[in-house]
Amino acid sequence: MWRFLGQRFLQMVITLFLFQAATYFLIDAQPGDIADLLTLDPNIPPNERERLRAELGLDRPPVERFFKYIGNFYRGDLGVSFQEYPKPVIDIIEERLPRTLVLFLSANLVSFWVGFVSGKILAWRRGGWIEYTSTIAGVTLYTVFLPWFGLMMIWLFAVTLDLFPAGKFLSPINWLTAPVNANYIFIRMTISAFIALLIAFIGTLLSNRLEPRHRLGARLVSFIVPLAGLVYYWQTSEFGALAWDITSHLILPILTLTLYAYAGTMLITRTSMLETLREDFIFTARAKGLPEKVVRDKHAARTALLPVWTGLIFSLPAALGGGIITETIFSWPGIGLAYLQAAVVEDIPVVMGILTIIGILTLISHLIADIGYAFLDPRIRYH
Amino acid sequence: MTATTTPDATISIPEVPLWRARLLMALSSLRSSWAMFAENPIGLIGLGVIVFYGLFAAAHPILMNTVWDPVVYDPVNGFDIEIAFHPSAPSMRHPLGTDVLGRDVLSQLMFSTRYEFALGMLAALATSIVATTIGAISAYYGGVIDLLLMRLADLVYMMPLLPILIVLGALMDIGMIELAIVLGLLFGFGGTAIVVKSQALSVKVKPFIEAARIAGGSDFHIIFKHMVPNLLPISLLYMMFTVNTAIAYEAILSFFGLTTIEMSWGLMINVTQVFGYLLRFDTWWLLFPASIAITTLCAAFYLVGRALDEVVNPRLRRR
Amino acid sequence: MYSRSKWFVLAGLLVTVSMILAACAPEPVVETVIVPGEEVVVKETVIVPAEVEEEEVSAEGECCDVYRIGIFEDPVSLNYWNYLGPGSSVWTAYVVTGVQAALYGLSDQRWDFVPSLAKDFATIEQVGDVWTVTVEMVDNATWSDGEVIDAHDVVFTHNACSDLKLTSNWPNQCAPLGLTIGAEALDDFTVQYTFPAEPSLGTWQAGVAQAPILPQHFWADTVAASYAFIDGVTEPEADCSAEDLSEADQAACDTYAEAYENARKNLYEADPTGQPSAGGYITEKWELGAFAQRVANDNYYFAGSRVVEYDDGTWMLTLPDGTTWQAYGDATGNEILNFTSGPYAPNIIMSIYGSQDAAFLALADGEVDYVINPLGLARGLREQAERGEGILSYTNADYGLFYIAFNMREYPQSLPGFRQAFDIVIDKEFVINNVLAGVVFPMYSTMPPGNGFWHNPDVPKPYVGLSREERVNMAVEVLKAEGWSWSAEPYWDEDLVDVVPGEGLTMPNGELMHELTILGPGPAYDPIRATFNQWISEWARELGMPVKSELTGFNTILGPVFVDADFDMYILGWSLGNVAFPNYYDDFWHSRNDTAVSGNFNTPGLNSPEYDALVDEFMSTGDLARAQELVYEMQIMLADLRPYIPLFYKQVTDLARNNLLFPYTTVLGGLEQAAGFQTDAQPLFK
Amino acid sequence: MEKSENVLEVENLTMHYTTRKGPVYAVDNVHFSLARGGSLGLVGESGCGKTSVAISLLKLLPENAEILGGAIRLNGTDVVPITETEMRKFRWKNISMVFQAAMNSLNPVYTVEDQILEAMHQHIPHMSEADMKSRIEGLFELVGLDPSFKDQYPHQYSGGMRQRAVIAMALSCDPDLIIADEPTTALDVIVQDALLKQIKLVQEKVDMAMIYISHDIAVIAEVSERVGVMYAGKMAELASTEAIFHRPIHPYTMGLMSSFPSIAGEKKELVMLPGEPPDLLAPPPGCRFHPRCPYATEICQEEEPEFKDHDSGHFAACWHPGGES
Repeated sequence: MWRFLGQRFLQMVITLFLFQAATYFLIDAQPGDIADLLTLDPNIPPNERERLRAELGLDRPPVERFFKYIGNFYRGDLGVSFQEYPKPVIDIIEERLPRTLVLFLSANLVSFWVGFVSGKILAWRRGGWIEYTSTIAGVTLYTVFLPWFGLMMIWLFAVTLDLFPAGKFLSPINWLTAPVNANYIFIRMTISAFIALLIAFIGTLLSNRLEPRHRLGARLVSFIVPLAGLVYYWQTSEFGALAWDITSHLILPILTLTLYAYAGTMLITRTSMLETLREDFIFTARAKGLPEKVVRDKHAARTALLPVWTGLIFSLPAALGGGIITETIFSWPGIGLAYLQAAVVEDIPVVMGILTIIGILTLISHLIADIGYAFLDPRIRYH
Repeated sequence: MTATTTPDATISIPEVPLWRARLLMALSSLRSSWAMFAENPIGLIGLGVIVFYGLFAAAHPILMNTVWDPVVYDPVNGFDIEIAFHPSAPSMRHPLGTDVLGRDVLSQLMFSTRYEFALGMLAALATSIVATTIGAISAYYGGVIDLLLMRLADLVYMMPLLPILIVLGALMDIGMIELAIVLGLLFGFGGTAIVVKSQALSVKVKPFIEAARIAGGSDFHIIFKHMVPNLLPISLLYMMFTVNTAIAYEAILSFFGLTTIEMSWGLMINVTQVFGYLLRFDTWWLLFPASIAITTLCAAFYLVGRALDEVVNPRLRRR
Repeated sequence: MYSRSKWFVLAGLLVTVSMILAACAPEPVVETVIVPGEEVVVKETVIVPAEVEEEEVSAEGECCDVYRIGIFEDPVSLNYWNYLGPGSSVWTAYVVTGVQAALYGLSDQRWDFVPSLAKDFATIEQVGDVWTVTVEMVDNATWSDGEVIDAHDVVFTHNACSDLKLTSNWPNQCAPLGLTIGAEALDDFTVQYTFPAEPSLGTWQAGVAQAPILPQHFWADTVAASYAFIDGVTEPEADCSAEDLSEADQAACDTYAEAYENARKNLYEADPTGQPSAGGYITEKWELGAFAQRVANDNYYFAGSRVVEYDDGTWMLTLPDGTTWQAYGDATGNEILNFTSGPYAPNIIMSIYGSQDAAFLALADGEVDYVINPLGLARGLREQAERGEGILSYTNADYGLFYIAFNMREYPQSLPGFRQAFDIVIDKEFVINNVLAGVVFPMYSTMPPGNGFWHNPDVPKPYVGLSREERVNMAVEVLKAEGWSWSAEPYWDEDLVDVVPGEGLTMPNGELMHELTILGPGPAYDPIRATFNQWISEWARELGMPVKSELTGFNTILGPVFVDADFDMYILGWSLGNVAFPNYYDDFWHSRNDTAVSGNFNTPGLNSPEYDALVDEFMSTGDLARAQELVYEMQIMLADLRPYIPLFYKQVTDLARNNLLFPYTTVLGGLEQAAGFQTDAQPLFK
Repeated sequence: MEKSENVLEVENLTMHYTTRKGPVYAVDNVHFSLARGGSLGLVGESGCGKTSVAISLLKLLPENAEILGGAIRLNGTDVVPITETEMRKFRWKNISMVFQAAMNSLNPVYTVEDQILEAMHQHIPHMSEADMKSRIEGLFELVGLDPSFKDQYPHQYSGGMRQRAVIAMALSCDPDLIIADEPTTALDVIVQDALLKQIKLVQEKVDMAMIYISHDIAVIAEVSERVGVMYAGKMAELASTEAIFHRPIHPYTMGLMSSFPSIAGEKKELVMLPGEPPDLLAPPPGCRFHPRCPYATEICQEEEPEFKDHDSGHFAACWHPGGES
């Protein structure tokens, strides 16, 4: 296991290097640079432009800059933003990343769960118009033009029904006297939710060891207890109102992303389930006189989960990229919005930094996919 | 019978030329594939939608040359001077209304359709060519070439597509051709190449490849004459998925104002946004037709792709 | 599944119902009032509120008496050094404005040069071969933390700026036009500047006099740390800008550059938390991506002071203690402005929205009182907001210039007839009124008409009102006179009611005319300029000129135009900045600023000694009246030389809720250009 | 429940598949019974309906299949009309099955023990976990597997081991009847032989009834007391193994016998059956075998022969039994 992890780590470092090289030179090959843009002010003399270019290191040859960049990268320095000079890129990422992660992890978890459950039910009851309409609806959601879909959600839920705020991630009025900043709350929220999830997960795992007749109760308890704990924790916390403020802003973007991502999971699950249902062991399970639900959930869905799991993990970084759209539509100041703004003004260090982060997240999620796969599929063991 | 007539005799046997035999075979396999495809109503719905958009696109030049006055209905430069205020709501004169700059929305929608098709097809073609070549070469040679190409494919597969396109769009002029090529390369080198290669591996061990090799066929000959044709079905399947992704990405890039395409569905929405009509649902004809067109056409290609998947991929075939 | 289909049915129903509701909603009465302003075409749209409901006005803000402003982007930094340095952005400006003090400023609305912390206009004396300017300051102004603002702060800021060679916008504050200007505190409240040349409008009034003053007691340590970087570093003898330097010289130059870079970086990076303010508000909090909070400054020097302006030009300031200062007239005629300085609201929240759409949606919802909108308000948003209840719109002329420029270094763009022919065939009024439905306004002079003091109303507009036939005929005449010829001349066909394009156009040098390109932003970036571009190339083609439009991204235009000076024609726009001192006449058209030569902003490559002479005089004169004459003359000269053909200017429309009372709403460039939009605006709370 | 003498009685069982081209009668009027502890082999060409009989007995029909008529009496209870939920109680408890592709009939993501336990939890809930585990160990030994292998995953087993595990699983709830559908097809000959011996041994030890389905008549001969020969969805002949081998009545059985080399090694002429099995969408009228039957006469084309007893328990459906005309 350790040897495997070591090898994988080395592989990841090499891949990351290649990825950085590819993106760096791809971007470097493009005409124009920030200095032209920044100095588009008649009050700034032309020698200032040259000076700025030198200050930002743009006058060096690309290869030299690249290796300097890589060197700095491994020292934890991603350079400074051109646009927000001299703010370090790493600071920008640090500020933005929690917000994006909260949004996307929750949306992906929810959509994964809902998509998986509905996909397996659809596959179980296949045939007829329900299957066709739901497939077409699923595909339409899957290929929907996301900006439009986001606007429709805003229009329906924020404007017409006025249930949720239309954008932003907090209402300033609630934060005037707040002694802490939003990221502090974000991180606390993430950690507390993570702990609650972990407890629920462990509880579920433990409940599997119980006698079957106690299982359902144990599972319910293992979900309700952490949830109640979470609510109690924030209820009594002095920051409860702030956390609620953020949560209320989270709902709409999460709903949008969930619906969007859900269709993908649903479709994969359905296909995977249909394949699994043809397997002989499903027939065996039925012949054993197991209830349909057990056959579906324990035998079919559990095995069908494998490709879905891979699909989920691989879609995470893509979702991070797709977040650019959602974040723009919902004024959500995360990585995606920062990326779009940086790209438009050619703030190359920020663009590179965020691409690198996406690359790292991709690699990590591939690793998690592999490890998770090993847990899910006993046929695979890493030595 | 003299020796000179012998070759004539062999030739005079009425034999079907090779290309015709191939064509016939292709047709018959097409027919059976079609039968299989037609079993699936989902695929047929998708195909129906695509055909509808095809007719929609084809109708534009006809309308422009017959019913529509080009001055009023030109999708890019048209302007309807008769109407006092633009955007105007749908009417008999403009079935989908006019946009902020006084241009007919229906005309723009129809005009753009052909570009969406062209873009999708071009990107798909590029993907297909790249992926098939890479997959075939990688599978055929194996070893270091395979290793290098597949590592490269992994790397490209890892590239976050939308962010890369956004930064390219911001830094350089991205028109339709550039977009198609970029997408084609990224898809072709990435995921599709990996899939095609695994298919190519199973083709490689087929006896006719060995036969061709023993017969002394060059590598080039074997790859392009024997392997590639057998990879076309799977390639075709992934072309469908490329088409819908290409259209979706074009729309998103245009929506952000990062392309230089003169008229497209995404751009229609972009203009709506630039003029501040995005969140105005009273002028729905500025937002809905283009959005729905993008969504439905993408969905249609995806549906066809899925249906084809069932034809090409025997595991999914119904019993 | 069943529940999902139910959901769709529900959603569909909701969609239908709300569409019907939206269609049937009554539209409020809109009344447009034209306020005759000084040269400024100002339309003020007042919405007669249909019985403003109580809760409508109070909205959410009542709890904390908060003045809520919507902005679109985060400030770059709250550090004022950085703001005038590389971190400048309009958004930063809104959040840090007022943090600095200044000796002089510009009057409200009219942009006259008036004292701020100076007691009066300064005395300028020539002493030997230098000139000194001595300024007496008020002695009772304080920073928000109670420390007195004195001459040492002024000198401290000035010296830091010049000693550390601060970059970007700083040089104009301490070394305008590259002059070395000394500053010295004669006593606690008297500053003396030393100029190597006679102070002009550009160096004194628009330069050092308005330079920011930052608190020495807060920044002293940071600045001292910056000084430490350059301590003992001497300027290398070699000319560092030379191409091939010896290794030793290169090293010296690098060390020198690095020392200053570090010094500046130290200053720009410094944490501004707790920095005292001299303005009405102190920036208290900045929640990244969400909002910035400013709180009222109890020690604001001008709090409660009264500003009065008369239509004879008089500007009058009365401080709370009764002291009055008056200039530019005898206080006769009507009062055109009369307000008392705030701050009124205890808090300002600048709420950051990711997009215009989101911000204006929030305004319509009553989430914010006012949206700062330097990008110009999109039409759809304006229409929508005007229909909303409780929202007022204020329309002002923009201080900007949109134009087509010719590369005068190339043939045939160098030919005056060629450019004149373009001027003739470009029917601005047609494009603007008919195609663009009047979203912008035709422009004839290089000075926007909104800037009343500098705009020359007598710039000739010979082609206004010509028909398309007349334009084509006139252009053909002009070209013929210059020696152009056609194989088939363009002419107006009465039957077709259209122009029959010319063919085979030969240039005066006997060659067939080659293809020319008009670079310009694509419809995605700016549909207005794209539309103009396409019409212009169409009209040029009617004359038989092979001209095509190249609609492209903004970044793609930058290179050929501003770096390589390699283009045929292009269409862009300028935001002109300094209202009081239009030094862009120097930047854009003086021959020494030729992009191809010095990398500066004379993109067309205009090289006219007569024009240069006028600009030089304008830049060096200290006499305002003479400066105005010169600018008038330059406008006429440029209209004739045509390096640019001005196309249009925009109007800025600002939207605010009707519970917000601005000191004045007529201001060039829009409300956010009004100095007092934060401090002097009164949110009326319930 | 009072135990009847026969563990299974099948009467006039008819089952069809609905396809787009029309109904396919995969099991048509099939009739047989099986005594407690007895064993029956079902043999026939592929597609003749053997497996359809098996899945009908378990009522594990695909969506497009339906039992049209007849009765299946398990221990005297007719399971045809009962609901799915009730039927579940019969499965594995009364009737269990070893499948054609036993290689794949174990779920790859659970241990073998888990999969056996699961069935036991379902059907013998009163048994304690520890008892269940020791029972599993006993079963493993019974089928010739090392009990220490029980908490391993299926992919860690060899093909033969997997098949044994499946048999152990089928035995886990002590059923009255086991259906073994081609249990040895995918295995190599030596393993096949060992497994067959084991199955026989197990059957004798635990005293249960067994239906053995195979296209390989040699295999059937080895393990079953009685043999049913199926042709085109119908039972052609049903008799003791000895009778089928030595005195076949139905011409199809006769042909089938001669198409396999005799185990005893007697020299017999190998006769291939001419023609193809009939298309079940449009079966030939009369006797379904007549197009391939060397003895076919007019009546064979017109009227269906009755499935009747020709010689004390030797059933056959033929107009010309034993080739007589």
